[in-house]
Amino acid sequence: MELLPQLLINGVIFGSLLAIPAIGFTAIFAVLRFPNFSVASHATIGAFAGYAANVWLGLPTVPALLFAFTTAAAVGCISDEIALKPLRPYGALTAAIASIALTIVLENMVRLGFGNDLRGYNLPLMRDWRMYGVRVGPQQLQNLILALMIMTIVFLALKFTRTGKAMRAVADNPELAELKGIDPTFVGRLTVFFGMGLVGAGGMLLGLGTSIDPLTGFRFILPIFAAAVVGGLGSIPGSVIGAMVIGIGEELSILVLSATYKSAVGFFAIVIVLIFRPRGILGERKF
Amino acid sequence: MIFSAEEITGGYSRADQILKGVTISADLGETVAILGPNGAGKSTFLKAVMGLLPRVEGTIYFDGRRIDGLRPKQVVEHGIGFVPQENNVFPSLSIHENLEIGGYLTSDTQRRIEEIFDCFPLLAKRRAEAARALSGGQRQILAMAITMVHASRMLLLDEPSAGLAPKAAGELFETIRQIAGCSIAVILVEQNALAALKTCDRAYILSAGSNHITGTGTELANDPNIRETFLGGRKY
Amino acid sequence: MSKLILIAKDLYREYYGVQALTGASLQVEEGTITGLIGPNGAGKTTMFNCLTGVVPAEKGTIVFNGTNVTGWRPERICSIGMVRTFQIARGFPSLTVLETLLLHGDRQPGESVIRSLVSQKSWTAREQELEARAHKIATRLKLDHLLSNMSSDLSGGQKKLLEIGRALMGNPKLVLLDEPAAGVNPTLVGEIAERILELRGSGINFLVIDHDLELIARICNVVTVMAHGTHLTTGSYEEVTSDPRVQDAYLGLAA
Amino acid sequence: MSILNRRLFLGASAAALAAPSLLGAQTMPIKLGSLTPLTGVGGTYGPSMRDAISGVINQVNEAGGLLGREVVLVSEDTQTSPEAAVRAARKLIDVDGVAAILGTWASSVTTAVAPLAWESRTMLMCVSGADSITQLPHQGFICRTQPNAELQINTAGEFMLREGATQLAWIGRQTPFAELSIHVLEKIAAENDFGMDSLIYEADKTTYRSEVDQILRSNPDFILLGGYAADTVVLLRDLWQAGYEGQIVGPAYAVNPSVLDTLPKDVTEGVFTWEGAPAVESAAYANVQQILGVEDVDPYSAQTYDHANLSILAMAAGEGTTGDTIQSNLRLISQGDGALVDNAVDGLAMLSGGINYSGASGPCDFDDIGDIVGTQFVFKLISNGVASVHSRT
Amino acid sequence: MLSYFLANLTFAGIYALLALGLNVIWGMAGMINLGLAGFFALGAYASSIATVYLEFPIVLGVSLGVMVAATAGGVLSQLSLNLRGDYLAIVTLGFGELIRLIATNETWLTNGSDGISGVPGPFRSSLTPLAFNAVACALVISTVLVAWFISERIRKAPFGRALRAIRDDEMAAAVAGKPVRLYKIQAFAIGSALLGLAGAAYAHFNSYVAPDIFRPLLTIYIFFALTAGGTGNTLGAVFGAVLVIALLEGTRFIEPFFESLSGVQAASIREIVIGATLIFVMRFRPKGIFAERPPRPLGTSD
Repeated sequence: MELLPQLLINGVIFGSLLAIPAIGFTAIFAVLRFPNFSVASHATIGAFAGYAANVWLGLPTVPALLFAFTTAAAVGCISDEIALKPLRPYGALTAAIASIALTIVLENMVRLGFGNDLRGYNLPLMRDWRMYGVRVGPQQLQNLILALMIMTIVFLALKFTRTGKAMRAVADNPELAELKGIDPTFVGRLTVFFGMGLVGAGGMLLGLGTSIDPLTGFRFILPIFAAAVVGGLGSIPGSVIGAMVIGIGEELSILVLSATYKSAVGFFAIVIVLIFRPRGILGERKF
Repeated sequence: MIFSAEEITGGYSRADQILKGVTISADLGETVAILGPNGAGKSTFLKAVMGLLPRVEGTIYFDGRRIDGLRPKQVVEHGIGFVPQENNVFPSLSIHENLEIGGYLTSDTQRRIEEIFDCFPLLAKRRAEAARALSGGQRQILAMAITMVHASRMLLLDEPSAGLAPKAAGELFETIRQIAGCSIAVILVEQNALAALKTCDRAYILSAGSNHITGTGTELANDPNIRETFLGGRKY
Repeated sequence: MSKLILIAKDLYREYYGVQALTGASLQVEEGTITGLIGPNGAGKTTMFNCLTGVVPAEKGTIVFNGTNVTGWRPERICSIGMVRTFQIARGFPSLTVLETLLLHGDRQPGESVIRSLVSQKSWTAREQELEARAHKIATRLKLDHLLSNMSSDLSGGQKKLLEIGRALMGNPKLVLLDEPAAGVNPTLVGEIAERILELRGSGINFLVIDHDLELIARICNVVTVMAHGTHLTTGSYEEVTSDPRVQDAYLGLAA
Repeated sequence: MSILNRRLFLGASAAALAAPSLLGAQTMPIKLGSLTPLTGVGGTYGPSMRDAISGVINQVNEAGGLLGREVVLVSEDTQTSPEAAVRAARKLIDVDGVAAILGTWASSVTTAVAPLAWESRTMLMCVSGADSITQLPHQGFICRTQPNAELQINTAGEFMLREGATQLAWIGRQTPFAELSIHVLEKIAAENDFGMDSLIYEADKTTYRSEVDQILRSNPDFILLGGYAADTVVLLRDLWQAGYEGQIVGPAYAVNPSVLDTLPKDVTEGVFTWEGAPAVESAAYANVQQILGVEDVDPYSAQTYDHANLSILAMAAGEGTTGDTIQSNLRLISQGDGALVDNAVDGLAMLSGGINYSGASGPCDFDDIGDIVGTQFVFKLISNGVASVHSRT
Repeated sequence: MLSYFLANLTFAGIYALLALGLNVIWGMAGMINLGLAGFFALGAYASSIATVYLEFPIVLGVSLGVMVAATAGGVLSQLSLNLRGDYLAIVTLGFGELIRLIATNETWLTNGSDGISGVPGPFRSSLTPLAFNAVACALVISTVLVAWFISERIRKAPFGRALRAIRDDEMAAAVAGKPVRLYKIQAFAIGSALLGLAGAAYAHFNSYVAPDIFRPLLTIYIFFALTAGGTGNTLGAVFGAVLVIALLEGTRFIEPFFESLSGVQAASIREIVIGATLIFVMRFRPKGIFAERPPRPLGTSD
């Protein structure tokens, strides 16, 4: 039990990293009304774009992160326009399944270009700080701060900017939004841009602590989806809470069960949450 | 006449032409009712005006300019607003935010919102609450208020009284009369024919996608033949 | 006083954070059409939901045709003869009109997994009976030319008629109609009223929610008024509409 | 099934098998199959394994081919999935009619493909370490160049003893060797009165911070890693960040050059690796270096280089082009008193005098069930991001 | 070549069984099941354990596999009755992963990641590989025919109609007197039984089961098959399965056209082609190649 505070901190750090792509996934779900599983490949694309910026161009973390954001956002928009948009009228599941096919295509495009080798960012690594018997990594802390900053920006933008409000309006009632002069196609594109951008940035943040390969994004898709569902699909604060539940839940699971069942415990958490709140913690409130 | 639609035909798909030649006009400060049996194309006509139908033929003039073939956004920019029958508010946005979205394309949104809050103290009082907290009648009022933020010249209402209790419906028609008083053209589609005829200046009765009878509200309300055929031969 | 077919007593139910029913009571007499009116938000639809088991009441009892059905699941309540329609016609988009009617038939051996797998013979006879009945009902409701259309392709008024049709397929004792006239043009409302009166003649009881007072006045023997989640008054149409409380809360005549 | 039908099937099968061999015995190229993981979890390893095989075949063809015929590589991807691998293997066996399938990596893939191989009398050479593989009833159609798990772990355990360990720990992912590894280390610890702690983690996680916290509670001074490259990268980072000061030893396939490249030098400083000693000094090793164009050859690529050489030489020795030829001549050319050769081109030239192939991964001698024997191990110490030889067994 | 063809026809048959199972659960009753691989694994493991460790005859093993999968399906759907759409998706997805984790870690039962080898195939020891493939192919195809028959029976019976009604609108179906929970559990169990049957067939054909076989990619392929073929359509399910196998296998033969590329690049191009083809099929036949149509009425009067 002396591990408890440490595990909590580990969980919060993991959860906050998970929250970024989960927000992107949720925003796209809220506005376009389908689970876009191609977040897996976009996280990978973001991670590789960040890698290219960092290792090839020698950029530090934050500019590399912006590069990751932009690249994933652009790829997201283009691939959505070509592959998914024409299928959306045929229902959420058709679009969702097409997005899995899209993931296979994009992941292998990354593989085609970069091969399967593991790659690491060119960033100095520091030992963890120890305080009061718990340890926190400076890098993890930096990632946590970046994640919190991104989240704050997202919330402020949604709450106070004209475009943010337009996004929420489309998420809430797309037909009515159109009647108020909001172009839902434009808002859809914008959401894909920012959503996939966040996913890409999240992919890079997650990759910073590990190494990246074409499967990087695929490893996150289950926790991302789980976080979005636990929080309440379509609710952005919910996705952050969901990410925390999954992050902390997985880390704490080590106290009770063999570490080999880590993700299973995450799923037990989901089942328990859903038994008591069948529509997720915050319910399906949009934003 | 600031608004005139001539011989409108169209529908949701090529095979399904609901409108087969509808002609309707309206002027500022006037309330016009569109009545008729189910499937006559009343609501479809409103959607045609708003640019929500894929194919529309015929001409629509507003303030001397053609607005047929425009996208909804461009129609809204002419100061025209549409209140759908259902799902006409943004439930998870606050009332204030609902009105802000109403003024998405309007320049002096904040001023107009304050004016509307003056008109509807109920909304002003609950401006921070989410719209889903409102009751059915209040929601209809909000829906009209949202539209009024940008619809400075013409308001299209699709069955505003549907599902409302007589008292709430009465209040609603009162509001509509007030709105028309501020030199806005109001076109409303109604099932509640008698109440609509009492409220409106002129009325059109559509049948099977084209004009059937036109006249003033009182004329039509008092014509026994019309009562018999179109209003179900009923009296209050 | 003749036999009471439905007795609902002191129902409580919260709905989306709002206390929709606060001790509401209701009775339906055998051989009548009972109207249920009241302002928006009075809890009328929630009352229907509780009666049919869709949203179980938190407190209170419901006795239908002598059986205590409190807490029963919707399909069980339906199976003993209380069926309902919905305010916004809830169609089954992937069922044809005929299938929608057949679906609502009572006693369907073909819905048993074993029978549907093992022996087609065991259910075809019943299916044919139901088909014949569906044709009859469709003809009566003037939907017979639409039987092979998808139910989602019907117009609003036709959907309302189909709602009534499907309520009849189950050989009900009591039909709960939720706003049968809403969104229907006056001519068709007249027709719907005729059908309802006709059906009462054949021994079916009705409980009707509607804001169309003309319709209520025309078909209902008894009218119950609800307000704020509870029972306000009951009586004949004239009695309740002349009640000042009803005028104030519902009709808006007092102002 | 009636006798008639059965005869029909047998007849059809005989015809199907006979037709191509009669038709093209003299002109058709000889096909070898490579079945490595090009995508999926094993994707880090598969591509260079395949390239090593392809390099050998090119060299043989340039030197005039095998038995006067061209050798062709047919390469398929296991996708690191037994399900996909089985379909790929069937294609190699039934469509291409390869004599041997080389380079299966994951133990589950090898086990899945194995029955197809022995039933169709196709040789299967793998780099999988699970002990159970060679215990299958494979009639000599399986051999592996990877030392079996028990041997590997024992060697590593003894190494830790020599380096002065007193408190052992094993941390790795769930593989066919995980429990065996723990079992072997526990035995060693018990014999020497050491402490020993172990933790099996779930693969494909992005952080192992909590797992590291857990395993460090027993204050180990020597940790043995049991993962593959993708998770080992994460784990090494997390161990370093947690301030772990003790020693680490990891399998060379997990702490491979790409991992060293990926991680900051501080993190891998002082980490030991061990592997079945590739003959680094040998010409074979230099040959692989040249084929792949890399300085450090990973143990798997070295092994598949040997797979290709062994199967080509065995076919030449038996003057046949089938799996049977390889099966019955493998040991003839890989062990014994013949002249030592380190590549197929030389071996083909010297074949008549008897040869003993010794390749890039070691001497390549096999026991009766196809396990490699006499493997020498080499331990390397990583310093400044480069692994250099520390000791050998 | 013939042997390869027969083997792939067998795989296509196994995929078709999976697609038919999914069609009952998702196509007919509208419940998303992303845990296909888990039910497939249950059938495969149950039958393997029974025939290898307990030395049951194959028929008994297969029946056990079917029963275990059906029971698990029934229990899982019972537990998640209140969940709809995407929420059910994540629970079933989790279930699939849980089964794989159990198969990996509970070595005493499943032999861990080593897997269970030597699962007996019908007459395998006395036949040549080609003849065995032919036998297996014939057996699997007849099983598919049985599963087809079952699916069509369900679809045409009032039970199938009730399932479609539940898929469209649960509440309205309940008010129509349908025991929604019971029907959903039954549909899930029947579908899971088919999934388990596919798993058992796979185990006995392949003679080996291991956790790695049951990765989520398999589930994805089956969803591709059903979506491309036509959700809710029995013929579509089978056709889609054949299409997916044809695509998976057919793309092997494009590699020679990319001579200059490395193995990884060729492999990735192959997967790009697979993914892109599916997107194209969906783009041009969004409701599947064979769209769902309501069954014809028995017809007393028309």
